Amino acid sequence: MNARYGMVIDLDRCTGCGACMMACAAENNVPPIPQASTRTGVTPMLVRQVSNGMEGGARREVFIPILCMHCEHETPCVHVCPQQAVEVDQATGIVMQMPQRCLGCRYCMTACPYHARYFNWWDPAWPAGMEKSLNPGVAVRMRGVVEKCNMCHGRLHSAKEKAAAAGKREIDFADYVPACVEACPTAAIRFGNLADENDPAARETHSPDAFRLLARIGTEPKVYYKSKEAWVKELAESKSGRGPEVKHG
Amino acid sequence: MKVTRRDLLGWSAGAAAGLLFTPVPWKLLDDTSIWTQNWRWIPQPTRGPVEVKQSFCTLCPNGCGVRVRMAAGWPVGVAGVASDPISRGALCPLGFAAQQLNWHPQRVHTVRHRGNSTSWEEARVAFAKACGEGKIAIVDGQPGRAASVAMKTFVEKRDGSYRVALAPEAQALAPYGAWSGLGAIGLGYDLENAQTVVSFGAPLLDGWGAPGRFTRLWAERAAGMADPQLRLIQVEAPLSGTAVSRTAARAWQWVPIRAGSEGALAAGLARVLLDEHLVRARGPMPTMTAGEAADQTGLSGGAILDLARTMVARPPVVAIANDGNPAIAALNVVLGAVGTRGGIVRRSKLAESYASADAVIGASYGTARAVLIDSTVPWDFVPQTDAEVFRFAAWDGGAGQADWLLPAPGFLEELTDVPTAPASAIETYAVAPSLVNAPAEVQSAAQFLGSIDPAAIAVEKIIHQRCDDLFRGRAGTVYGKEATAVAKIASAKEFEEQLWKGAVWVGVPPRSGDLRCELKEWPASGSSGRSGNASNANWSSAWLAPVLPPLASKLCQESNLREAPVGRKA
Amino acid sequence: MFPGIDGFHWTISHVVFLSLFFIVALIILATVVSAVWRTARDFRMHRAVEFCWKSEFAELPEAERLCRHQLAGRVRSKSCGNAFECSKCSEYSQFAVLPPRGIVHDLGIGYCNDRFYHRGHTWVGREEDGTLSVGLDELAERMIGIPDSIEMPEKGSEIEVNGTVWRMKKNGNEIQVRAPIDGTIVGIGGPNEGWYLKIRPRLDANDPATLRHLLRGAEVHGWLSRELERLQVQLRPPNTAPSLADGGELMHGLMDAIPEADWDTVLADTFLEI
Amino acid sequence: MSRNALAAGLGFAVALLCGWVAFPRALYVQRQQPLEFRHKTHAEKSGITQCNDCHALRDDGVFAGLPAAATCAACHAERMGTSKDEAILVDKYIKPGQETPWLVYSRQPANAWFSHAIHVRRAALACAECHAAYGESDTARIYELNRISGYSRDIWGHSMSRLGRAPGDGMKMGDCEDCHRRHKVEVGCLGCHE
Amino acid sequence: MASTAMVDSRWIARGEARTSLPQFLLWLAPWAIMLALGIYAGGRCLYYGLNQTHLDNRFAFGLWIFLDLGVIALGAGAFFTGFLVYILKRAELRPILNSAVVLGFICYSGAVAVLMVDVGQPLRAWFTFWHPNTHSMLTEVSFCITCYLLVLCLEYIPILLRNRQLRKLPSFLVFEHQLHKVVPVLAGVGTLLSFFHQGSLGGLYGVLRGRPFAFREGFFIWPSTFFLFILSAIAAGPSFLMLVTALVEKITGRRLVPGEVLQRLGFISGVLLGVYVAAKSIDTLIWLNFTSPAVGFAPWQYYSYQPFGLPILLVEIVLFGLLPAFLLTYRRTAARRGWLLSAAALACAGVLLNRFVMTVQTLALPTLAFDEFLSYTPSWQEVASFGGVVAYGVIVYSLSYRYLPLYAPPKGENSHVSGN
Repeated sequence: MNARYGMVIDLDRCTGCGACMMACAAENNVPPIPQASTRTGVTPMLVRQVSNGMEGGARREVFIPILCMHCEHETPCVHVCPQQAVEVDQATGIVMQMPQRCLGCRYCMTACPYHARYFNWWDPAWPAGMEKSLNPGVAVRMRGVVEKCNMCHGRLHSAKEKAAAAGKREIDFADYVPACVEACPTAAIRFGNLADENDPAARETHSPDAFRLLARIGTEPKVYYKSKEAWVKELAESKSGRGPEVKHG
Repeated sequence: MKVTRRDLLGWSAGAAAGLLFTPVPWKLLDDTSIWTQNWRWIPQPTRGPVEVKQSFCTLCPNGCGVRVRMAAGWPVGVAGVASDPISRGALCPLGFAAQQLNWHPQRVHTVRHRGNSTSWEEARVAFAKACGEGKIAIVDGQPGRAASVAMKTFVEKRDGSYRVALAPEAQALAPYGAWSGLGAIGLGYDLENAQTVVSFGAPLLDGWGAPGRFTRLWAERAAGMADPQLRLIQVEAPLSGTAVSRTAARAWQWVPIRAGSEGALAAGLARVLLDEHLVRARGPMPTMTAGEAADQTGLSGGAILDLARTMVARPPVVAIANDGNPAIAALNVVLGAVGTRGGIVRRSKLAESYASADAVIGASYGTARAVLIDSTVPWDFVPQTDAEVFRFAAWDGGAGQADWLLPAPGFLEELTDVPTAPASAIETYAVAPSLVNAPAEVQSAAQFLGSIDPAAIAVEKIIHQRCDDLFRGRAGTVYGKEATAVAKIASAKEFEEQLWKGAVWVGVPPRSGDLRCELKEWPASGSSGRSGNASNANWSSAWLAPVLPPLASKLCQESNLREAPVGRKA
Repeated sequence: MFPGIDGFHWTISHVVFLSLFFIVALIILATVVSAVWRTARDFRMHRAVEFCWKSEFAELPEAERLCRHQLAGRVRSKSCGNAFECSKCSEYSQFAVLPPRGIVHDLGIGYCNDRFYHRGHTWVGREEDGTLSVGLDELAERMIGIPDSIEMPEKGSEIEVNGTVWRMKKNGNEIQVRAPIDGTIVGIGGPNEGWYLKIRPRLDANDPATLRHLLRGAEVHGWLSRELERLQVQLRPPNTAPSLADGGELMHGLMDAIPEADWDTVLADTFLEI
Repeated sequence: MSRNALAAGLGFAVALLCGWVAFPRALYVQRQQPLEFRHKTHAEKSGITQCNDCHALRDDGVFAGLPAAATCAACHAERMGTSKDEAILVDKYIKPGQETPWLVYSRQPANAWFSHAIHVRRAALACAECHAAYGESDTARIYELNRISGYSRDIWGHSMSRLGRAPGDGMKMGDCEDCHRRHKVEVGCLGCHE
Repeated sequence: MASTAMVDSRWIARGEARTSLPQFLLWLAPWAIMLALGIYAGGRCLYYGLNQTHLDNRFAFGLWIFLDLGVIALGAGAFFTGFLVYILKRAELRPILNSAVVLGFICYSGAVAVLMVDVGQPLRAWFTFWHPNTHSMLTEVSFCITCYLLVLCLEYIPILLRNRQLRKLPSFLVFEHQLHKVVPVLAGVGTLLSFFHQGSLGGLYGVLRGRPFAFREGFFIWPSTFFLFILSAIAAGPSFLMLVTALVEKITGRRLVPGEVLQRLGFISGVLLGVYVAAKSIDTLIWLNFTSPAVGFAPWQYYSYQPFGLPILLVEIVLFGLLPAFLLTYRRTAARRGWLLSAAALACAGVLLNRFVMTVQTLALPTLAFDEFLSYTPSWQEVASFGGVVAYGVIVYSLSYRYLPLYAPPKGENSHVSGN
């Protein structure tokens, strides 16, 4: 039985603290590049702040964590990659980016409607000695390749290994929790196997409040969002930038 | 025979063809690509056994439990501890990158005297000399630790004074301390039992108290609910332009007022509450009329009335200030939120009393010969004194404000204990063992004092002593893997062991009525230290370490989510 | 790319795409290989020189491509279409005439009636021992005078008609002399011997095909007179009208005498280079 | 023509010579192990017969790799024999508490993830299937470092053509794939990459 | 110096009047500097990485990709002329064939060079061939462009070997001759390859369902842009050829090809342009009314961001499309050199604008509701490399013109056709 790992992110619970971004960057050994900017950085998990454009007491703001949506169908990046550096893993449904195979043509980045892919514009570097604090479970990406959220597959590896060592075939799901999910202080991100109907995450995807970004493009993302606020749901179906104005940092 | 041009041509043609039948082109192609995948100059994670250890993050007074992934003896990942009753498994974003801090470029590595590096011996001699010559003061940032005791005893033995730089949450509690004559320590907000919370600019969802405490409460009882069991009302001026703070954005209701008019609104509300008999007449009547309040805050009189009604609609209600603004404290008195369930409560029996460090400032303590500032004191605390300043710090917050800069232990490099978090309603105690060997050149303030006064008691001893006392007290519960009543624990040794393994002792819930504030007339709206704006006080500025982990700077740099706090660039 | 390599799938698209690619690659390869192979074959079958000559002949100026019969005045105007291979020429036989003997001096430069002249200004003479001697004709000799250097082929090496047989340098100009006939070199001479090469022809010296393509008698006269005209035109000092056809005696060491002339062109036209 | 052929043939031969003989020598630099280790001797003398007696799996399933000096110290705290290699081990590494800087023949790039637990415990593969019969060898081979890629020659395998290699000779991705194909194991890229 | 000049003159075909060596060098100098600068800039990008550019995560493609698309479209003249001459036996176009081949060679080699700088890991570029993903348009492009560049080299060699000195080596001359005989085959292959990669370049954008501005429904596996790109390329190619020829004639002050050839080219170009514009208009209408709304994007909003307003679309279709198409085909205007050339210029501008819009506007437009509309200005390194490619083209072309028989097809052509 193949799994289809996915997430349901409850936007009503998100306070935009950024813990998920930090945990993600730390887990995946993302380098802190001094020259990087909002447009050249590497943020596999990126929380964006959007408002309903109102003034005064009527104003509402929502924080939307954007990560790879792990599209199920017509996965845009997979189809465009010239050398199979991206593939949808059969066993997990994870859309996998292989930095070692990537030649850095960035075609996948132009293909991704969610801008969830990032290019390593610089050589990875840390302040002297800080490489000792790197996570041994994840290899550092070299300059000139594209990367994105791989659903903390490093943790999946250790879970597999642990299971194998214990003589089990299936991993203990408790051993495999992506860093952002683990980090969220309000437990706004629910991670689970969407193929398993009993999985709480899978059940939440059917809730009336659940929605996906740009669903009409037909890429069937495996990352769902959830909100009770109508205006937030409207954000999902882009009106080509005619959505609520954006907070510029 | 002569080699002709034609021969060379033929030769090279043959050679070219021949090369294709050797490994040369293919192997080179393969190796160069492997080379590009493993460039030598790319840092690689250290190989070695991976283990997970528990301790507490002491970078701010809240002391959240942390689960630290260690590879080859170095911390490589930090996560919350779900079983920890203080943090409830949550950490502030900075915590998740804290493992980087000990390698921070601004880490203090050498003893520095007015900028020039010198030795510990020099510092010791200088401080001993100062002790001999006159009065000394010690400023502590996280009172109630074993180290605090050591410092306190040291300084009192020499008839000096022990002062504390208050965390913002504690500052807000100062007025109650003054009015009740108990001192700010030992007071807290009983948020767990509140139904309506009116925050006057306190960043409740963005770095107020232990990150896990209110956010979890809010997520469970308020987030996304049309009619939440916990109503969060955020009174706050809009940020620059039309943007609002995180707390205001996510609050059940946001009341935008003019910046700095919190006190006026509080008075106005109190006035309305009393005039309209929305509360049993209690406490002083503000001189300010609702009309005046409306003018100052920019709200309509009706809006203030509605707000007042909403506040009392769902008791218990408590108002939370972001500073020591007495008007808001007085509002709580009027609301009857002082000393009652779901309001401001007195938690402490054990707590030591102390004076606020602000007293160090100015003539009142101008006579000090030397001031020693512990590494737990926020970097932006600058004593206005001509005394000789000895500053302990793991990271250089910039500027040689201190005569002496003394390298202190960094993240998880020092054994310490974790007393109750400020603003907590219940007393807690935990032990934070050090997981990383501190570099040879660092010393904590307590160690430093110990090296001057042989009679001083070591931190380990004090912790041991405290565990003993707590065990004898027989009260409270220990939250380890599972919760165990202290009464059920066999021996002090076992109790202590549990704490060393990362368990947290949690005291008994406060009794209402322990705290009384008698207030004759409405207090003059005290000048608020910080402008009551949540954006100014959030995790990145309330956080004590003067530097951000590089990843935090990255977050500020590579997303629009947060502005980098001034002077915290990594 | 190939079965067994990561990323190869036995899917229609994959197979179709790759087979298309390989077909194209093969075609390209095949074209190159065939070109190379045919080149090699041309050399193997001694057709290279002949072929070069043909392609260059086609690019020679019209004036250099006249039929021998026009030179001899037997026809009004006819330019050669066979690259001077008279044995291949259908109309050759009808004009076949034997030349008179003796040395003629009617153009101010001499030529021998019993010698056969190549348009590259070499002559071929019969020797008693059945070999043929090859030399530069008088016009060429007078033009060059004493060459600065001569690079002769080795004894015994094969030469092919119209191929370059020896090289001479004069005042920085390289002169490639075309071989008048096919054969093997049996003797090396030089300017002083009066002959440059002794050749054993590939066919018998008396075989008509050996010498048929060369000029004799009247043809030589016509040809030389045209050559002299050309020289006069080419060597005249700038902006003067062309002088008359019999522009006096052709001096020795012309190249030294008129260094400023465009010798590159002159030599090329003289020795049939393009 | 024949002369041309001669020239071409000469060039061809020279290229072959350089490519097959000179090139490998130029590409790989030879390194000595810090000391001579004898698997065979250990097996015979100390009765350590199982690989995982020294190369063990940790409880969390992670492979411990080469034994730490501490493990050696269990027997070699003091010199037991007269061999100079043991002397080096004891005096240079164990006594000062230094780890022995072994050169690992099968060290893979950081981006390649391999779980011994999965292959040994679950798939029950014999060590020799990947590591050849090195366990029976009685010498520490010369370690050949690829100047360009920076990895051991064992990864490519000892035959430059990669043809007719002994089983366990060569540890390139292709070799893993072949084995997976043989055992009908489907793993995506991230099955083995980090 | 004199002797150098003498040696130099030896390399120029006899009887061809060429400017003096010093003058020629003077002409080359500025281009050489430009090229050197470009190489330096490209070198920086390779050494320090692409942080040298102003590309970013949203603008993953920029000036360089636009350059590639542009030159490859303009270079289409090469394969198309070859196709006309060898396959359709339009002998009258033979005079510009050599020039077309050299232009094609320049465009494609330049494009490939820039691509190698543009990718983050050039040393792994061969992975595309070793582990190809045949679903990707980019794979098709890489394969075809590589093969076609090879073909162009092979077509270039015969021209090269006709140089006066090189041809003195019998082996070269014979090889040139033999190669020349198989060129028609190469022309055929080239046509096939070009057809596909010109199309795939269009497909590159047409398949981006994540970018509703570029996404197009299509026929079989090919989106409509696939065919539009082919059409626009073969329409603009001849115009570009014409422009270059005219330019060279202007610079050298010599009439190189008979006027009819240019007119013929212009006519072909015009007709194809007309067809293209018609097809493009239909495609745009379908996209605006069906494709785009289907994925929830109100089409007019693509044009609500300046400077990419509706005018751009109109300019592309009318000013750079219909107008030149008319001017090129209408006898009266086509007869006038001035009209002819300016029309050709418009046609080229049209195809360039189209490539620009497909590259830049596609990336600038937001997809998510809370995206910004982004713009980007290339860094000096990008511009310099761009200039480097242009300079490279000018230099190669000048050298070829000076030393190779670009416009004078060998008098002995017949001997080639008949063979020996």
